[in-house]
Amino acid sequence: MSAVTRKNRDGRKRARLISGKAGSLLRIVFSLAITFFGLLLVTFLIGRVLPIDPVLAAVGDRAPQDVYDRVREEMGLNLPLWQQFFIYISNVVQGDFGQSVLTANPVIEDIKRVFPATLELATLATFIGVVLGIPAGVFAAINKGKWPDHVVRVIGLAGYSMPIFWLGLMGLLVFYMKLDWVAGPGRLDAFYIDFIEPTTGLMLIDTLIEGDMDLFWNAVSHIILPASILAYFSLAYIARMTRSFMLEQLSQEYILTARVKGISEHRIIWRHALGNVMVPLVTVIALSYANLLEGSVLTEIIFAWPGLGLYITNSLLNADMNAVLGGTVVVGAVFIGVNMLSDVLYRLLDPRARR
Amino acid sequence: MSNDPLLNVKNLKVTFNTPKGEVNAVRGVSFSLGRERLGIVGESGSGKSQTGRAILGLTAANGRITADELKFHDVDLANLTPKQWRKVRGARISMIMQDPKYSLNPVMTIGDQIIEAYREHHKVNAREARHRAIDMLEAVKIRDPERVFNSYPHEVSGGMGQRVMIAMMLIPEPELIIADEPTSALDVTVQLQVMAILDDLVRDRGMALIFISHDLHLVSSFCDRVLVMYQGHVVEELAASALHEAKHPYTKGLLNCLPKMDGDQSDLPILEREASWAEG
Amino acid sequence: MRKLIAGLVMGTALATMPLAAQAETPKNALVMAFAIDDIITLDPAQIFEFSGAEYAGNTYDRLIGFDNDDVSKIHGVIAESWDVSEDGKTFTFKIRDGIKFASGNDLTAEDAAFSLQRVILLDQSPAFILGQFGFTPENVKDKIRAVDDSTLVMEVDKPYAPSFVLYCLTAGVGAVVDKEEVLAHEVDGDLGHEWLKTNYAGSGPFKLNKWTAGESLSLTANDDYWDGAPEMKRVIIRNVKEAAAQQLLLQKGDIDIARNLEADQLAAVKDDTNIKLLSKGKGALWYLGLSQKNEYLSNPKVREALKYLVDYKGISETILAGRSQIHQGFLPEGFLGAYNENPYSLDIEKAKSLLAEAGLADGFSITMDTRNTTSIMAMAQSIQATWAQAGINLEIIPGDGKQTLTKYRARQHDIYIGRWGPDYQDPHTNASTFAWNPDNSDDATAKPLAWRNAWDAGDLTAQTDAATLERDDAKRAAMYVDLQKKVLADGPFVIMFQETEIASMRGNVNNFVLGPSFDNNYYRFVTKD
Amino acid sequence: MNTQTTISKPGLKQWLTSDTPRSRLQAKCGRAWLGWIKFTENKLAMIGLSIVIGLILVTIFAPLLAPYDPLAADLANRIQPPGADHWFGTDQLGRDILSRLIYGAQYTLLIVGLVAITAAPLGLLVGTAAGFFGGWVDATLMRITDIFLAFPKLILALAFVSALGPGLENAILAIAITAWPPYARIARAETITVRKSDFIEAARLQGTSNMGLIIGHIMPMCMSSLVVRVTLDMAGMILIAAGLGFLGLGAQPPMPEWGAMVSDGRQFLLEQWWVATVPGIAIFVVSLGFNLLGDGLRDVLDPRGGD
Repeated sequence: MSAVTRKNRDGRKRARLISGKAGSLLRIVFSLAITFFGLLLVTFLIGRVLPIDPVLAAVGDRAPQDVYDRVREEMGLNLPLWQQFFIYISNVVQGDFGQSVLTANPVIEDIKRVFPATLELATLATFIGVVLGIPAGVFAAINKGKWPDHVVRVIGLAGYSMPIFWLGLMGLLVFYMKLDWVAGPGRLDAFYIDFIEPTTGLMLIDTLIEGDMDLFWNAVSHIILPASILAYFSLAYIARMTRSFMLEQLSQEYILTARVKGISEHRIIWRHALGNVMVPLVTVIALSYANLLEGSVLTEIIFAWPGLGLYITNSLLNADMNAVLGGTVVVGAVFIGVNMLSDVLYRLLDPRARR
Repeated sequence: MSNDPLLNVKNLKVTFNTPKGEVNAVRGVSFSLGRERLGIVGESGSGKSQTGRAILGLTAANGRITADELKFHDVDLANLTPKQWRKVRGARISMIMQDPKYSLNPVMTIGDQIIEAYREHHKVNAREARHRAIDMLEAVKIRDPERVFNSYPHEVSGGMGQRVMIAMMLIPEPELIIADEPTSALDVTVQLQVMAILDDLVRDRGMALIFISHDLHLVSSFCDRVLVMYQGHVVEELAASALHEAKHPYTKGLLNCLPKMDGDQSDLPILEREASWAEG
Repeated sequence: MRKLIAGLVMGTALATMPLAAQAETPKNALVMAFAIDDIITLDPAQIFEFSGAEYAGNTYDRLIGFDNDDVSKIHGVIAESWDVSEDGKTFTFKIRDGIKFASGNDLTAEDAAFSLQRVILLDQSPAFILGQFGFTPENVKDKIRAVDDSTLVMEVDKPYAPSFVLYCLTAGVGAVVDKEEVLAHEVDGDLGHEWLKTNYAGSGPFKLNKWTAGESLSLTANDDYWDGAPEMKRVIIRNVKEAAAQQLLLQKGDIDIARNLEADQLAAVKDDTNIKLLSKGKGALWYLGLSQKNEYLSNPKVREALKYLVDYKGISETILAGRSQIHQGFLPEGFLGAYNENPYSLDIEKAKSLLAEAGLADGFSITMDTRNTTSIMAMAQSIQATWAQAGINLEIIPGDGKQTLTKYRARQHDIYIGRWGPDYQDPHTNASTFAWNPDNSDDATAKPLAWRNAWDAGDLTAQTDAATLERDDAKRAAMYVDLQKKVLADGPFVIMFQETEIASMRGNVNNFVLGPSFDNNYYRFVTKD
Repeated sequence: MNTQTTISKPGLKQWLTSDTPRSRLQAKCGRAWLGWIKFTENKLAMIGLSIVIGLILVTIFAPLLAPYDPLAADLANRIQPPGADHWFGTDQLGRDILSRLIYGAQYTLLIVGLVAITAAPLGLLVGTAAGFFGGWVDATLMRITDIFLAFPKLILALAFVSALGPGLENAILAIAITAWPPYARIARAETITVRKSDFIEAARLQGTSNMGLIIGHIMPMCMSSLVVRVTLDMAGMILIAAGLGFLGLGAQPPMPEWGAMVSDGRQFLLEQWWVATVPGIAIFVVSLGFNLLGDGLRDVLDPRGGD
């Protein structure tokens, strides 16, 4: 079996693992249900073995014992584990993810608020990563072994090796503090915070809907640094994968065929080779996008970015398990959703995968 | 056999740098080619394919080509810029590759790939190009050219794929076609059909052909002249009609390798090799 | 290709450049960075967190208050005046006229009575502050009642020291809510609790504009405030956890006040001429809790030795630089009866001889549960280093706040390094946790700090109770001094520092007020140049 | 290389590069030799290798290299700038940063080492079993793998660290728990491609048990891509450990773990930048080293590339 077909097969298999064998819808739904059930069960169990008392988040350290006991009972924590889980699952099936102790809001409401923040950041970061990463990877591949290759490689590997929290702080120090190019932590200047009513929750879009260009540019100036820093990591990954896929494609016979036809090198690389590179690359981009969508906790902490990662982490450290479980469902859904999307794109890009 | 020399090759050498050291794939091959059909025969590793690729300047990056002379008409193939090469490749010299499974771009439709080959060298509009491509698919005896035109390579059989390959390589009407094992990836039953199609087209359009193969008999039945290569050298050159006159023991060995249906040999002969043959 | 990349890089850079233009915050708005993610509710009957208390302090009025600079001076707020009956069991408050809630409703004694009753009826975490005077859900409607629109009567069960009762009413649970508004949002008899968790029904100088948990809190001025409208029309508090990030925002002028700078950021902004610092001693104490379940720590000699083994001066001057003062009594300075002598200092030889007397000349190994924040971790490591000099091998077990706390509350620690803030301004709040432990068994119903450290406080429990009934302030103070000395000598606590809160602000911000507790940090007087 | 010349002057290279090896050993050595040659040609990979070797040497000789006791606090001399006494300055407790860095190397090595030897075999076992047996075994194991894969890594690690209690060992375990699913995927994919091979059939016909087949024949086939992947992941493991340290849930103080050191230093990054920057750079250099090494190894062992 040739390398190329083997890789494609692997990629497809990967996509299929999530979406279930191309078969009955029922089967897909069933396997999704199992995955979600597993996710919830594992999260639930983690929550219950955490040596953190969930009641503390609700009543604080200094509540008298009787208040503590009553709240504990209200939270259902005195029931046997299986019963707690059963109650939780049956609520979830009815679309009720419960209330967060920390925010006093329904978990669904919280997620509607924090997920768009992460979505916006992840999407912009992935966009930058793709726009810069693919050309960089191609550029490296066609100059294999020469200095541009080394430069791209080292820059890429550096991206893999950089502690992100450190890079984030340095970024703030240089671009915000010293150079004054971008705005600081947060999604908007603090003063603007309640000028905007969330419609989509995506600040860049909401500000445009309001038609307030000052606010829009303010949002841009806030998102650009964290997005660029996250983009660096996805850029590193995408460039590196592009390079290696590209090298592999460039050694394929059809490239030779194209050369024999007298086609320009430009077209060979960008049309022929890249057309094939995109097939496995879609999975790579999807994976990196999914990772970002899960919320980059450290970046969110440093940039005071109220996203999903921060929300789950915070809830976890307070044993606010409804919030953690809800967040985990979102993460799982995102993971599965992005994989399905990449499966669809895969089929669009690779005629061999179409039926 | 026409005598005006289309291609002149003198002392062609192809050397590769590998972790094991230098490997000499082609070690001084010389021949000249008119508007004829030349066969190059040898085992794998004999340098026959590298000879073909060297003519198109498509030796891999770690390889080096040297030659006393490497001329196509009056074009010095040894010293072409990438831009000049693109005027030669496809338009004047083309090559048919071994396995359509790998040599066709899997994510482009067959039609697009053929049109691309044509339009690279002919300034025509899209409709005209499409028209030509369909004609060409018909010319390689594809029954439903419209469907094949819109198909992807994986959707057609190996034999069909190779016909597509032929159509694609012949459509810009090159003067010289190099066919590198064009049928060895195909089922035996379709091998001859494909060869016949290629042969007809080459004949009709007055193209020259270099047919590279390991199969001496096949080569001899489609070619005028045969070069036998062994370890980068041409060990013997003979007219296709005079195979039986082969003198070199290697050539004889190749001939005997094929079991004859009417033969009375009880054992298959083993191909003999001697180090001295490689000295050239 | 190269052009393309260069173009994109340039494009990105150019696109961001003009964004830099940075306006100062508006003159009539106060923008603050503050770690407010501890807020879990906005209902004053439930609020028991630092930032929540600050919110309530600025948005709700209480019956009475005290002077930030001299807490012994209690003054009326909503109550114009009050009387205490002869037997000390009936408090009568005269409610000020003409106060309106943000809703426009008039504030009457009925609202005040309802608010106090509500605290007892909802029985949330801080309810005990009132509950300790004998109020129960069953009797509270009789014991606290409005006689008429301007008279509130409150009957307590014992002749407590009046200062004790009054100080408790200055706490957050004393906030007066708009009865009509709250009951309009009542669901299933919850007295509007679910609604008030995220909404507002008060009469304070500021009203709630919007609270986004974990993100921001914004307030708008109450222009009709009876005691003068605030100059700041908006107050925006952005939740920023990282001290370094707060420093950046402050130095850039994106915010007016940074609330959580730590020692090193403070040292850095000190030299910035655009920034000034405001500090105020708070009630919170830093201490080590020594579990008496541990065989070494239950030895009084060891406890004493450990009190000699903290580099009080070094930690205070470097790690906590400016944010604390050395304080070893369990009542913070400023409280009635606070004992401000600090008998212990780092003395390794003394500690060694005490350990030798305890038969532990070779030292021992022990663990300490430690919150993983910068200052606590640094303190713990300093302690680790000094203890090592006396042969004690201290293993630090880091954990997140709730995690270490869970272990501490379950009495599973050896040593816990913690911070304790008083719940209200009366000395009983700390005495009842450091020196009071009626039942030292594992399943006790009252679980003060003494219980958490499995310390049988003996006679001190009774003395603490007695102090609440002493109606002479001077005598009462003396009783607390005595209690503190006893805890200091024998107790399972190495009390080290009293916290100082520092607000770092831009030079043009004036009259920001820090009080002894977060309830008394006021925004209403702020002006900007 | 001088050992080789002394062993057999004339023939070692020929022996290694022979086209017709006479024994399995010779063939293996020959392949290894070619790989090594290819590897040494890759300058970046050699840099990576030197960094990793450097890390190992620093770990071994830490007591000789470190100028100070890495744990000795000296509050009077806290956050000193780099200078003659303290090349990289001192931290918030006045400890010598260089010495802490040198002693910290062993924790970094320990983290990557232990994660690699826990996560890789676990992934290998799950993946080969799933791929080999197929059917419901495959479905079950892969579903479990998916579930773990669908968790955000750092959060999963965080949850496990919280559940297990803090400390280096638990951090390592938590990272291992998050690290194995991709290995299972790789091993499964490899297993599926080889399980129908003739040589597996041949071994089966000779009566080799399933367990024997998996351990003796299939696992070795998965090794090279797994080794490459693990090496490349080591950088990520260092970063996750550092992330846990940054969140205060990694190594226990006063252990000079680099991530915790960055976290300690981040409070004064703006003025006393070296406190966080020096260990930050150390993390960066070492993970870069592992990345370069892994990249080079992949070129040699797994020329197909890919992720």
